[in-house]
Amino acid sequence: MEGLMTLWQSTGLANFVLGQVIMMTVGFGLLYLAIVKKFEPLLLLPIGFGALLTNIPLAGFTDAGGLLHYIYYIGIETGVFPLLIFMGVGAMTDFSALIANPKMLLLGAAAQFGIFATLFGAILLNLIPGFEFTLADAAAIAIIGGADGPTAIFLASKLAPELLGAIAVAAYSYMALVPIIQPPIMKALTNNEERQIQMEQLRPVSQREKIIFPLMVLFAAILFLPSATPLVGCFCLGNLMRECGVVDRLSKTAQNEMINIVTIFLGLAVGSKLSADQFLTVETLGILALGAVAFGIGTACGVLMAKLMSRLSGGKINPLIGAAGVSAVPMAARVVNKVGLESNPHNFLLMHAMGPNVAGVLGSAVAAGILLALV
Amino acid sequence: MEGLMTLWQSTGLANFVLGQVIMMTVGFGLLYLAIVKKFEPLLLLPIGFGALLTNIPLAGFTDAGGLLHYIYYIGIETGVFPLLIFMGVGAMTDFSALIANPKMLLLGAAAQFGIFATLFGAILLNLIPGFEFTLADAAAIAIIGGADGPTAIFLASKLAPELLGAIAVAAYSYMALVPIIQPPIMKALTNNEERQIQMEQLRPVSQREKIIFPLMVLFAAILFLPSATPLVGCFCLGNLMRECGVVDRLSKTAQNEMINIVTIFLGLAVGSKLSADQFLTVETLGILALGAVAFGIGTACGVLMAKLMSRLSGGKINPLIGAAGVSAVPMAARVVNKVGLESNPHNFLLMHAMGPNVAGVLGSAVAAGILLALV
Amino acid sequence: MEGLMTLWQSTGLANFVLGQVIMMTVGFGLLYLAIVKKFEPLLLLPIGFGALLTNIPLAGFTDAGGLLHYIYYIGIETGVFPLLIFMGVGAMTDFSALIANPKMLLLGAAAQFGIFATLFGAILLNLIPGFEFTLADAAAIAIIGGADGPTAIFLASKLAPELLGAIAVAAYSYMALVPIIQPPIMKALTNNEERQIQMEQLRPVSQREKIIFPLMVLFAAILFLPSATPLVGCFCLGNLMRECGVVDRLSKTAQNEMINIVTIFLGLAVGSKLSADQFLTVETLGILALGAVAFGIGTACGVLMAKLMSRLSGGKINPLIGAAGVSAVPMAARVVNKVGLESNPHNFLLMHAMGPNVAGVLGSAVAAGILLALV
Amino acid sequence: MENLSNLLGDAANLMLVGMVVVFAFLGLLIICIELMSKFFGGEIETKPVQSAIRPNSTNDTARSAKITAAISAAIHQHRQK
Amino acid sequence: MENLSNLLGDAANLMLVGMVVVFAFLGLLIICIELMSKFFGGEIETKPVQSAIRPNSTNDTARSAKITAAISAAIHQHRQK
Amino acid sequence: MENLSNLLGDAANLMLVGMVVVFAFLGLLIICIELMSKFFGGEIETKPVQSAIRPNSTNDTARSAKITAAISAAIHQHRQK
Ligand code: NA
Ligand code: NA
Ligand code: NA
Repeated sequence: MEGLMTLWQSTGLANFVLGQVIMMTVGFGLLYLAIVKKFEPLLLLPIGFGALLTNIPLAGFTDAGGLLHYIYYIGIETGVFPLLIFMGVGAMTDFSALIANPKMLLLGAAAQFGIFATLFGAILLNLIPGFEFTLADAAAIAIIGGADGPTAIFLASKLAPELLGAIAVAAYSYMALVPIIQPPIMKALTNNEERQIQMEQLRPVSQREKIIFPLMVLFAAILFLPSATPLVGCFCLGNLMRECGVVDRLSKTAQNEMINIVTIFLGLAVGSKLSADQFLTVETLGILALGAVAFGIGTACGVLMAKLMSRLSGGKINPLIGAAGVSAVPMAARVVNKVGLESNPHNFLLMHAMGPNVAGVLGSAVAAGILLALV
Repeated sequence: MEGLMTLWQSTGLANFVLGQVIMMTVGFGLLYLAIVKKFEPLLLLPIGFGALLTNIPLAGFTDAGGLLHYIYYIGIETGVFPLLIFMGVGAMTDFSALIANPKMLLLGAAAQFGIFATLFGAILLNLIPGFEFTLADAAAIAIIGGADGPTAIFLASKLAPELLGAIAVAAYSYMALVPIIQPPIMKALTNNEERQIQMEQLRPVSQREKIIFPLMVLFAAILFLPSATPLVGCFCLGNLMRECGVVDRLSKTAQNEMINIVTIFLGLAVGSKLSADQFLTVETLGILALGAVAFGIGTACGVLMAKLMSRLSGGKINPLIGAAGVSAVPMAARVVNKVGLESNPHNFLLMHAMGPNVAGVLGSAVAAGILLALV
Repeated sequence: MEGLMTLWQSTGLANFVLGQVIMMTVGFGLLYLAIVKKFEPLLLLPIGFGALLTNIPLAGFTDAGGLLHYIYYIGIETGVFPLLIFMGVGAMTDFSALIANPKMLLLGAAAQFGIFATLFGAILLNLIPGFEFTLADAAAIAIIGGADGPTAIFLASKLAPELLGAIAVAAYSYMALVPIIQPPIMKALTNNEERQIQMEQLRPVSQREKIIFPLMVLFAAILFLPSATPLVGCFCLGNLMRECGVVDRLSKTAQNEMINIVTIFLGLAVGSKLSADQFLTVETLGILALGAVAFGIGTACGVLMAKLMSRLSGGKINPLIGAAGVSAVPMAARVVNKVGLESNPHNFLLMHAMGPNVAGVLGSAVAAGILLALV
Repeated sequence: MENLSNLLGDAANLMLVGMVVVFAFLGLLIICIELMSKFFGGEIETKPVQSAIRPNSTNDTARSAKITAAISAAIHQHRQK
Repeated sequence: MENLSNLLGDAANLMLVGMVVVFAFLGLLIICIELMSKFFGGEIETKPVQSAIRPNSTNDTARSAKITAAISAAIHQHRQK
Repeated sequence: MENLSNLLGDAANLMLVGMVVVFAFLGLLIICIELMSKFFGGEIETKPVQSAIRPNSTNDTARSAKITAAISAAIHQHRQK
């Protein structure tokens, strides 16, 4: 009988705390979004599952010796997992569209205003009682505006590890919500005529250009922004492996098995930061609000910059593609394509939006480097 | 010449100890079973090879800085490897047969009596001079009756790491011997008429049921048995990835490359516990004997429970399928099918035996959770 | 403005040191060799990229907490990565040619004179002011003559970690240069008549022989040279997995995804030792010179041994195949085939050269064991 | 011996509690599954339950399907020549 | 409040410096790419720019090519019978 | 110089011992392989020794075999129409 008593005292039922129940609901919510709504399932599913596991009373997943503790400690605290993901993403990314039309980099630059405006906004939130974001916190929150998961996790793990869970969840959630967030902004800032602009077909790009490109980007980062080289370096290594044509077996492994394994662990580790005491704070609400603002401002700035370029080029650029500058690869580019088709059913913008889209990845890695260097 | 002398003193020949010779023979024996007899080769081959390596004089594989030392320390002492294997097994397991006929869970429950009876038996062995099993030792030994490798290794690494080698070897050996151990027991406890019972075809199962099932199992474990959640959680994560349909690339990696890599290392690490001083003890003999008893009792209880259910259901259940409740997936289900075909060449029980078979996996994970909570 | 100043002080431009510029040039050189010249690209590409990353000012890739620091610390300092590579190489190697004609092992033995002569040469270099190689340094340098990357990295990481970068670069570079280094030596030591010798077709080899072979090699190492068992053991495990036919899924993973992942990290970690302070020394020049000598002597000894065996066998052996004894699998065997075809367009030596080629791998693992035991 | 009888008591207790909990837990799951099937079992797959362990079969079937498709196409083209 | 206005100043400064550097960096890249294209853009691929993300497509196309080749061979043999 | 001559002695010693052991070890393996072939060489594979390094070839041949089988089947069916 005392066995049964001990057993009862070791059940979850007897030990649940309200916060854990709420966080489990959040975890289930993330699983629902991933499975039913198909929102970024590759990451939200492991994150949601990690949130369930980490909030189980007595199970000790995040205590010393627990599975999630080890995974977090080895992969996130060191920064290794987001860097490996970035390597895999580099191996999956084709920069042809950007090399064929390098001016698209300006759209990737403009959209980063979402990051820096959010940083300012996060500090402003301190006016509201209950918020006490440091500059490092604000910088980590702002990177949500970069719309790039690994970059956000990498930066948050360096600058504000206690906010990592909320930041990662916000980043991936809004990336999944891009088809809902972006179109109204895009339509508000453009007229129908502009949205109908057809763009010239992109020129073909030689293999030599594709090989030199990642080395050039790395070299620029080395010269001017060494603090961005962990992110940029891993990304360029992956891209170089992809394009050089002599290490295909490494490239394939990096963009398949390696990134898959790391994705499972990264998701679980991020989920392990969704514990009640770290997540159920007023800061999380602030972060979620700021994240939405960041995406909105980034999209708007991208579109406005594209509008400006469209004017200056005499109407050769469709301003919609500026929205893809926030990155959120490849979702944002698909949204651009869809909105474009609504105005002109023969206007396929997907390829033209890939340029600003991948430029946005570089742009937010650069912005992360600046924040790491100055904060 | 002194070089030659130093070299001689650094040969294995000059340093062999009898125990190491015996353990190498054991290692070769395991390789023989794996390669020639095809007994659980995926694990017995690396375990056997690990046993060879760990017993090489002077090579220092298990000393600080040695390969097997690192592998054991990183993967087993932390419990990470068996949990990852369990995730992969979850991604490989189809629960349709069990969802279509959930009463089969009772067979998976009954067969766990093999575990608890063995625990009692292990304590009884202390009556024989030379045996001094603690309750923790006995619990770790008893889990052999769960007929599930990762569960046995996980529990043994927590409760009795110095017995891990013998326990893992016994578990995998008897799992391979299921086609020899089970049929006599099955035949002794059933008559020919019972063995000929044909079962109704199972109803189809919807994808929604398959997706909800792992979450439901996890939720039950969270509420009632948090100590089982490391095992159950990883298993359910794998199964959810398999069934949800939105993360196929993660699921495929978990059930192929990830589990393969971990299997190699897990096997080597288990083999590294087959050192002479830890394995060549009277305890090992006791563990091997108890393991056989555990498998026998588990099989018998499963069959008896199935007989009872057969009676109560008016002869709709073939009692043979109870034997699959020990788990040993998928070997035990195949044995059931084979014994069934011997009595009635048109009676295919494989699908019906898969229900209790996968129920047995859950049953032993639950039993492991109870042992972790109470011992 | 102070922000801009801080930023300037955190650029690479403001912090470059001459040595870093030179080492970046070396890194670019390695990338050029890998991509354009296709010299051992699977390793020279990650090594070259690692060399770039490690020499970025302020980026801290090799400082505590940096990516390359972790990779080196986990994979090279422990010796784990070269051993895993060796396991994968074992799983890729077919010993049929050697089993069919075991005398080829003598060629693999003779070519190891390149190692021991270089060791002597490295000590002799101490006569030149500026060189102060210890016996351990000399042994680590000498292993370049083994023409086997993982063996060289494993030994260097144990005996002379500060020379690891130069040794690995020399080993892989000369392995890539085998088609340039070997032919003149092969032609100088043989006459046209000898080069035209056609060899009998090799007998078929049974699967049983192929399974027993790796165990036999391991057993010989256990008895006579335990210090070689880390290398030999991993190699034989890989080969046993390949040949035994019951663990194909493990074997495939070992020779594909596992070796690919480890190759990326191993290359980066080796590259991380190409820092200016460790690489830009007179020792590196000595190591590069000694490496070339080692390859030359190894090739010559292999050919001379083959000449002797050709005489003794009454002209049944083409002395060219001795050159493959240095290992550098499969490059050296291809070079033998090419030089043979130049003399006799119908003389295909590839299969006959595979015997000494894989014998050379065993030979250098044995030599490494001797050096580990005696130095 | 004192100690041993203690241990035996503990073991007997564990056996009892363990089997009760195992049956309770899996019995609860039976109820849950049946409830779930009532609510979510509607939308049904066309093919009946098959192999419970399928390590790589998805790959193979997908590949076979592709091969078959490719062959059909090739043969069509061939017939129309 | 003192502290907050400091923070706001820092944030404004970061915003300014950050956007300047982002534009400068990516602007520099534009120049570099155009220079590169001038020097290395000659040797051109036949097919135009396609999908920017292609996780596994290489595998598939290679496999299809093999399948097609195998089929063509089989049909040739078959016709010559 | 004292030290150097010591080192040279050590190196010479290592060279001698090393080459002796390498030859002894690999020579022993020759004997072992020949003994093994005598006892276990009976049951012989049909195809002769081929490539010594085959990273992925098994996959490919297996796949080709499947493709060939699929094609043969398809063509058979096609002929019987
Ligand atoms: Na971005
Ligand atoms: Na079981
Ligand atoms: Na060699």
